[in-house]
Amino acid sequence: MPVDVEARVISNTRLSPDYNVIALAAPEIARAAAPGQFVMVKPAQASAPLLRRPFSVFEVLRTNGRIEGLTLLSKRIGTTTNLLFNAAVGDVISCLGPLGRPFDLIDPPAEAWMVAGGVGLAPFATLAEALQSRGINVTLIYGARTSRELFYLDWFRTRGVRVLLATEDGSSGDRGRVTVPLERELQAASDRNVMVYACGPEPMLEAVAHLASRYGRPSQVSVERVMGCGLGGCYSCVIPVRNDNGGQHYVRSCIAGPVFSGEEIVWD
Amino acid sequence: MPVDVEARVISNTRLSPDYNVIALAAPEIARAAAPGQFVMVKPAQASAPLLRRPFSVFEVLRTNGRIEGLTLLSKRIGTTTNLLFNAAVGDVISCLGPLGRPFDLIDPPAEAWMVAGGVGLAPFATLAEALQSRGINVTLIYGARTSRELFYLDWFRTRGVRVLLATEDGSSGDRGRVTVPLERELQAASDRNVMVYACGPEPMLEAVAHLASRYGRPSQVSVERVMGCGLGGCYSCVIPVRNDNGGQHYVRSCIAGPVFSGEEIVWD
Amino acid sequence: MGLTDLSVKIGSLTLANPLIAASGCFGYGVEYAGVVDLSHLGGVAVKGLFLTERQGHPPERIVETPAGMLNAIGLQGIGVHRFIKEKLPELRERRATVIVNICGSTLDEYVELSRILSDAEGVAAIELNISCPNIKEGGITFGCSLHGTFDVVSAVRKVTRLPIIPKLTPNVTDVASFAKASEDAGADAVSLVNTFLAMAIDVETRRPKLSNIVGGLSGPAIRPIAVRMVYDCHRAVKIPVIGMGGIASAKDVLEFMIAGASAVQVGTANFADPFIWSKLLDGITEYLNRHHIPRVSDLTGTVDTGVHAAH
Amino acid sequence: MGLTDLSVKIGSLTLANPLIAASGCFGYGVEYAGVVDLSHLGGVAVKGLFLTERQGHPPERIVETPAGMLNAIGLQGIGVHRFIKEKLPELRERRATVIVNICGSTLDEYVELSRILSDAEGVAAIELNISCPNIKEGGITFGCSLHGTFDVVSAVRKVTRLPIIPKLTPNVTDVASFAKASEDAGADAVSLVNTFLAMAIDVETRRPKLSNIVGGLSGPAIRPIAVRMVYDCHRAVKIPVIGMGGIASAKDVLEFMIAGASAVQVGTANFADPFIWSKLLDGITEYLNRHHIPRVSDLTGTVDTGVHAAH
Ligand SMILES: Cc1cc2nc3c(=O)[nH]c(=O)nc-3n(C[C@H](O)[C@H](O)[C@H](O)COP(=O)(O)OP(=O)(O)OC[C@H]3O[C@@H](n4cnc5c(N)ncnc54)[C@H](O)[C@@H]3O)c2cc1C
Ligand SMILES: Cc1cc2nc3c(=O)[nH]c(=O)nc-3n(C[C@H](O)[C@H](O)[C@H](O)COP(=O)(O)OP(=O)(O)OC[C@H]3O[C@@H](n4cnc5c(N)ncnc54)[C@H](O)[C@@H]3O)c2cc1C
Ligand SMILES: Cc1cc2nc3c(=O)[nH]c(=O)nc-3n(C[C@H](O)[C@H](O)[C@H](O)COP(=O)(O)O)c2cc1C
Ligand SMILES: Cc1cc2nc3c(=O)[nH]c(=O)nc-3n(C[C@H](O)[C@H](O)[C@H](O)COP(=O)(O)O)c2cc1C
Ligand code: FES
Ligand code: FES
Repeated sequence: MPVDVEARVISNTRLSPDYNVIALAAPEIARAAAPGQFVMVKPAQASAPLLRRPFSVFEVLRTNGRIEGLTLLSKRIGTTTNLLFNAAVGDVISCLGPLGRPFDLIDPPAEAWMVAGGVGLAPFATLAEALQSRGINVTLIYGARTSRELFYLDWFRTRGVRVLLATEDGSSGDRGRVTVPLERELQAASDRNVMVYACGPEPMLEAVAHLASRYGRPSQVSVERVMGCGLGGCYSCVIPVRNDNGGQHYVRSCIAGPVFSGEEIVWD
Repeated sequence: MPVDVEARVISNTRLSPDYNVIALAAPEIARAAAPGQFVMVKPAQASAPLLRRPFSVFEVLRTNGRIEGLTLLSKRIGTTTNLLFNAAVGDVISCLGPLGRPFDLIDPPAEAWMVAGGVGLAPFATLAEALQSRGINVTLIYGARTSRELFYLDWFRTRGVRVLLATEDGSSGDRGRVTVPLERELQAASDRNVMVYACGPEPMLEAVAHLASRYGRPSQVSVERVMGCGLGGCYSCVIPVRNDNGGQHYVRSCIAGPVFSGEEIVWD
Repeated sequence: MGLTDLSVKIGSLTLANPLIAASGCFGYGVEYAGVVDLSHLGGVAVKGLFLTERQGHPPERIVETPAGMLNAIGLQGIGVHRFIKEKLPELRERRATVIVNICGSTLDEYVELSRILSDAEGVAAIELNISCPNIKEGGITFGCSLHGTFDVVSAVRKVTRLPIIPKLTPNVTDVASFAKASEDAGADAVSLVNTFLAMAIDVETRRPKLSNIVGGLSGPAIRPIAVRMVYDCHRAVKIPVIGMGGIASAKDVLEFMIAGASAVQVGTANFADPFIWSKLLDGITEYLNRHHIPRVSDLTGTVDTGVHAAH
Repeated sequence: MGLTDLSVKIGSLTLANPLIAASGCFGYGVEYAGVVDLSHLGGVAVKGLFLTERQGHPPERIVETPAGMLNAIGLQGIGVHRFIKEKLPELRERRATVIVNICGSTLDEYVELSRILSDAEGVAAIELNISCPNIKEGGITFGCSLHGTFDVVSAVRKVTRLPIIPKLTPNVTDVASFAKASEDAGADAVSLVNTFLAMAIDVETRRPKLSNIVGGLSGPAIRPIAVRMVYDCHRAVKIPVIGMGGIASAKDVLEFMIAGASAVQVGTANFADPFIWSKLLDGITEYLNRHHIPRVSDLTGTVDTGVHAAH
């Protein structure tokens, strides 16, 4: 059951000229959210934009074990993300959630590789925690344009997540896309039981899903479609998936997803 | 020549749950403004409202004689006035001005009576200063619903302005409208040369204009019409004035006014 | 408070209150069962249905515009048969007042759809979508022709006793004449407005922002036009007018009713706030109490143009 | 930067750039001489003129709506004779490219106005306002009838060599057919859109917010509809299309041109920002440079719908 919370901004940390992490007092949502789920947000005071925008739950905030809220990792690209970037402590953000189908969690001895492109890092903080609490070995394969756009590395490392990096300019880790370290790992780990989780731009997801299936590994990808409602009401967020009969049809990624099996999706 | 200034909020003082005085760093406008002129404002960040709103220049801000900006006295009634009420120091307010026809200043030995209803006080701070610098005796006749909505009394008194009050609930000055003290003064001052200046709700302006002309006194009233542009472009702000031939026609109060002779206007 | 009567009548149908979820903006209703008690709504107009399943248009299907949005969903849907089998039972169970929005490529399809729905249990009314601007075959040819409108309504009238509500397009010169044609053909009510045919272009790529090139504009942006059209239609016909277009607050509901609507639909605003319904009901009730108006239906068409007409 | 060619052609008329101040939103032009160098504008469309003076409607004449505004000014104006005597000399002196927007109650009035203006010095073009939604006699009867449009344009064509630009109303089913009728009758260009007939009601008093009951909707709210109409008209006619409706940024200007406009007009946005013109020009120039487009006129109608049509 999603709820709508008029959440106060607890803190807003700028990570770069475009990225910020905003903490919101929405404990009801934080408590109920499973890794991979999202919230639909709208700055309460602003009359524009008209529609909410989807954001993954990044972290669940705890003080002395009590859940206080959640954070969003946001990259500035337009109206809402600019408002989030500039939000002040105390501002109110309407926050509807949790929404969508979360990641399927695996069981040991399988291990988890989380492949993140850019702001696609967002769902993996909570996923890492959930997997680790089941005793899963977790690797983060994380790419960005440059090392200055790689965030929260220590967060993952101190929690024992193995971190592999790729940057397009070679300033950290492999030069190139995230598929470079991913393929190397897939080649090296042919004997291990691996679930590939991915979140990032769609071309990346497609490449990751193809690589995974080429190496016989299952994958779960979290897609980002333009969403009008997040609840299955508008049919804006559709993505083509395979039919049983070999054809394809559109499903609403807000309720059938945002997480899909990589094999399910019909890539362009 | 009006200019458009992206003015930073220097301070914002709440006078009551509905009234505030906001100081804006628009020295270009403050320098050029004559008493009775107005500015068209729009909070820069907000996408709504679409149109600017007119506000009288309330005070001219000086530090060591240097003009630093201006203030607006605002009463909350809708979108823009709410944004002004809640504006934070450092916010940007687009401020276009100075606009409109100012009050005609009189010469001694005439004296000036400024009649203000509610937020209609706004143009009279600068008018009082301008008149006093010409050696004019100034009286403020000021009415509101209750004494809690009478502001800046000390400001006027310390400058030697005689202040007469009226409140609807009788909590300060005369019980009733501002016309009560005004009429008493008009009766008492039959031998003196007086210009009546007025600003406030239109029924008040009408009553004041009628009283003044009944007692043979000239009046100048500042009217408040809904304004779309403030520059004569839209023809929204019209008010009927008398023709030479006894008829009437609409004039644009943003450029022919907002100050008119009380005799000119055709009251409803 | 409890004494306020929020019920309204649409022909033989009584709605618990004037608030209907607009077609295409509320899925098949069941999607919202987790956030709204469907029986608390005046009605639920489900997503437009054809006889058979439809894929709809490829993404992008929506784009936000100033105080509005464009959509070109292309009526993706499961078809009337699956609807009756898969969705209607749950809607019935949740005691929703179900208004089925139907679309056809031909007059016969509207007739066939209406016949099928008349035999289904739990359908309260049929809304004839002759106004979808996004697909050529979505009845817009009927909706833009007075004869077409008259013909499709008359033909459906012959096969069903369910209330029929033609949904009118605003993309015409004189919408009131379409309301009149609907009334003459036996409609129980008319609903309006559907969306305005519109377009947005990405100037960097010079491509339309919607895959379908054009789409339908909805949301607060269109409200003043929609209110005017409801006002026009209310004066032209005796049957009830169901108003919509940009309703986002109780004040907006009241504005439409005062202009002439007997009930209203809410579309786009539900996307931004799925919990809007109780807020709207509270606002309406507060207004009625404050103005000592016992029945919300007393508001319909009470706009006071008298003093102004004198000018 | 200096190599960018911003000029556009409207029939025989060359404008310095595609930006025209929209009629009714810029007074008679002279009001803005203090804030804008009028010779820097592509053109100035002056407030709609009748043969004689007009009072217009009583206040309230405007009301703001979501991302838009309604107006019912009622064409208050000084009449063509006073305009020529009192305003045109100053416009001439300031080297404004003057487009005179004219309104008549009868076909003969349009003809008479055009004849008078043809003899006046300093008029660059005539815009035929056959689309004002706010007054019964404002030519809207011509603007909503294909015959009416054809007749008034043909009649004016006979008496003037000035470029004639019928201004079309969006309140019709198929605006492109009106563009075609205008072209067939000899128009040099068409301009669109005028405002959408709309209404707002104060729910507390239940009175219309405008004294005239209904008014015309303008501003960003209508932009997507206007862009679509410009797109439709551009494909229907060979004469230039002048686009407008909610333009408030350089991006919006470009969107209209890419959709099919040869020039644009800016109305409502000028109220909010009278200094908008140089910002628009800067933005257009920046875009053209970034995309290596030498002439702004190269943009007209270049919307790329190809890939999408493939679906
Ligand atoms: C399930 C889900 C989870 C997401 N999680 C996050 C997250 O954790 N952090 C984050 O920063 N972003 C996330 N996104 C993307 C985020 O929703 C968009 O960045 C946001 O909608 C942009 O809104 P805006 O108002 O800032 O931009 P707008 O002003 O709406 O748009 C700016 C431009 O970006 C395009 N655009 C709009 N939406 C998207 C989109 N979904 N993807 C790509 N381009 C788009 C528009 O077409 C437009 O051209 C997620 C998206 C989905 C669907
Ligand atoms: C020349 C001039 C000088 C002014 N000086 C001041 C001033 O110094 N301080 C101040 O507080 N106000 C002043 N006003 C009034 C001020 O412009 C309005 O209060 C303001 O436009 C309201 O804007 P809003 O967005 O807050 O309200 P909106 O949301 O626009 O409107 C709220 C309601 O108020 C009504 N309304 C809108 N404009 C006016 C108006 N001008 N008068 C009465 N009702 C209106 C609307 O119809 C609406 O119902 C002045 C007006 C004029 C014309
Ligand atoms: C995404 C979307 C899908 C729609 N689908 C339909 C539909 O299937 N059938 C229909 O009659 N109207 C459809 N409409 C139109 C709405 O029912 C409504 O008429 C319109 O959106 C105006 O109301 P609003 O401004 O409250 O949204 C749709 C609107 C939107 C925004
Ligand atoms: C206050 C106002 C007055 C107008 N007066 C006229 C007019 O006299 N003649 C005319 O053809 N159009 C008139 N219009 C319509 C505009 O010229 C323009 O077509 C319309 O406003 C859409 O453009 P915009 O959204 O940029 O304002 C008027 C519009 C407004 C807002
Ligand atoms: S976002 Fe509305 S259906 Fe998915
Ligand atoms: S406010 Fe526009 S003409 Fe006066």
